[in-house]
Amino acid sequence: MQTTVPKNRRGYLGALALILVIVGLYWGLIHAPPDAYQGNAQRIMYLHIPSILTAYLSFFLVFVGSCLYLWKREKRDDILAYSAAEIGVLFTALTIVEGSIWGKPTWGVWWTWDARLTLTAILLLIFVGYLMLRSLIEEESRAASAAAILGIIGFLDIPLIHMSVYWWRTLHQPPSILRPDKAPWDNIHPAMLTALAINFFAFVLLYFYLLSLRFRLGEMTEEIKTRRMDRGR
Amino acid sequence: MQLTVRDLSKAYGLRWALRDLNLDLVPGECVALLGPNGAGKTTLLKLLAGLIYPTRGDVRLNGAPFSRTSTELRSTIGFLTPGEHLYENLTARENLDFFTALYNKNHSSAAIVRALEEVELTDWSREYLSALSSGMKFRLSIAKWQLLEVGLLLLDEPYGVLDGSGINLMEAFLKSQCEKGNVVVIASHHISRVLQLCTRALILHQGKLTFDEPRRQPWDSFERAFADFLPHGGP
Amino acid sequence: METWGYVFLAYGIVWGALLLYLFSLKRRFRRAEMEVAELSSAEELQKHAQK
Amino acid sequence: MKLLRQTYLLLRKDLVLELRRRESLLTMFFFGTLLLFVFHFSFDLVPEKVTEMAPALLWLAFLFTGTLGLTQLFEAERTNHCLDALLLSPMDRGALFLAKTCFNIILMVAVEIVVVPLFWILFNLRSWEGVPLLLGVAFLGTIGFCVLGTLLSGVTLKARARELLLPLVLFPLMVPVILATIRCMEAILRNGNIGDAVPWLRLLLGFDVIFVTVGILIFDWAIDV
Repeated sequence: MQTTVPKNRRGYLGALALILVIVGLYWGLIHAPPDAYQGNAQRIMYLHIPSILTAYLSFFLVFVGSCLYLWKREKRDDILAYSAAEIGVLFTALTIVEGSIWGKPTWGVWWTWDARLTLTAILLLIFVGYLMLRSLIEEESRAASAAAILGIIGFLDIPLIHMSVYWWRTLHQPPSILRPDKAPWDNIHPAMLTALAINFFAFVLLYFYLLSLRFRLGEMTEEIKTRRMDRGR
Repeated sequence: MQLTVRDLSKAYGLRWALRDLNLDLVPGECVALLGPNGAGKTTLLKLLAGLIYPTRGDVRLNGAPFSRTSTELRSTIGFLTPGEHLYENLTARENLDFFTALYNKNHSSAAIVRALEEVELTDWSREYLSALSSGMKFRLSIAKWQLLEVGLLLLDEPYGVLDGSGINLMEAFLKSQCEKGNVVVIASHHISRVLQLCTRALILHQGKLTFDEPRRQPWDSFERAFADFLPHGGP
Repeated sequence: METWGYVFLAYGIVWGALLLYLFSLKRRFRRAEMEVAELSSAEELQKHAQK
Repeated sequence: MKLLRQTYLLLRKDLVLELRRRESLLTMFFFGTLLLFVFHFSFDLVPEKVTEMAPALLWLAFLFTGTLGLTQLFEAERTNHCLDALLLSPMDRGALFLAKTCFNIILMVAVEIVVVPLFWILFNLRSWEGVPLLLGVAFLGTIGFCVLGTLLSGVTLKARARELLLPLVLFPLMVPVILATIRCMEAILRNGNIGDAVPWLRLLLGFDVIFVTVGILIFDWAIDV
């Protein structure tokens, strides 16, 4: 799976991501109208929804990298899984931070056991477990295989976690209007929708820019390692 | 049992344990694998046994390469290391029963008793393995591999634990294996003993195969090749 | 406006963290590039030495 | 079938070893009962609240006891490099996975069968008619726990500080099993049968089925290098 973006193309990707981010900021903060109920606090949604989806995207890439690695045993796929996991942890952690900041003005508390926040917290724990597992196994190929298996199991478990957390959530507290977990795209102001869309693409492009950078870095460290070994003999 | 190794390399972290090794073993050969500590002898044995996978190159048994699914191929490989591959809390007899069943060899109980007799462990058969000395444990693994009828036998430093009669027992066992057309590879530091036994000698140095010749009398090329490992002189 | 405070807090943390990560990535990236360059030049030297 | 024959063989070997030394069984049993007391003191349970809290207390006690079993699972294979002996043999890696999973299930079920009645006595609950169904649900939960636990126990076998790493990696993935089992148990205690917790039961069954198949297919890479 060729994701190594040559030097200049990565520059374009970075520049495009930057532009979209700025446009997204403009739309999200200024152009889009405040929400009827939550006022301006609702503008955090333009960050929250895209970063959740990016977190899911990175989990999917870890899964793809892990499967490819186990199947073909190529270092490249392992680097992809590792890079996706590293960036995935960052986005998942940010998602939780946004979620709790959004919760303060809306419900008056920093943390509610809202289905989406709980789910993101569990995702973060799985990611942390993934990175801890990788760092605690010395031998390279063994660490890669172990991480690959955890990547696959983690991904397969997400739908089950998703279901159980949502059922558990609806059991305790039926979703009310004010709750941010109602589907944001029904009866929503068109300007808000476009702001959301722009921010979403900005996040995805930024994610792939970071991923290609981290992936290239991974490849270079690998190259340095093999070169240093060969020179050693 | 025919074994071919093509430009085999194995790296641990930043260090090459084995570099571009090529080897062909034909049935009936008894190979001595010599070299200083850390030359990669155990790594090579583990690669031949399929316990670890090579970084580059491949190992083929009877033409079939090792892979995850080649479980049938594994029933022809034996790995003999002093005090290993036996369950400490099972009795000697239970160990043999377990492994013969695992390898799907339906030996009669009499055959197992006879195997124990041959290695002089009859009155220890009901003892836990932990009660046996390391020499006796090694005799038990000889009985084990005798029952499992493997085509390739790999031994890692067998001479360390055996007493006089144990060594004769083992060498008789290995000779019978070679006569049956199996391949034996012995990694050892007891050069004098292992040279008498083997039909071919390999010398490994820093992961590279520096010497590979069949045995002949007198063997001056071997003396020269092995000279730079000996402190000064030596056997 | 109290809610604007939260919005800026959220945006600040998110974009701050992302920029921080980008800079750390760039720094690691540049250091790796230097090492590759240094290694390849060392190899050239070795090749000349052997010729 | 070769897989089942080898699984039986490995399982019998593990049971013989365990019955001979009884390390895991006894420690797990006493740890289970210990947790009951600890929970009782820490929650200071009023009789009415006990039936409501009983499922969570029981199930958490079983999970922590099970984790003890998981960390000891490959102990017999670590001495004398017996794991290499198994990997060397024509053993189907899935058989090792099934055998170890069944072994840990047997241990946990043994603990559960003793601890649940003990719980009833200690907390002097009157209605005993829900107990067999409760044990049935606990069994399904135990399968899910042991399947994923054995898989991750194999994965973390060669890691440093693996006793710490295993629970950290395992418990986030256990959320569906924890929630489903406790919800089913509550339903049983409340109205004598599964009743409205049927979707949870389906989730639990789905979890077990998915990860048994995944385990058999993927355990090879976990244990082999």
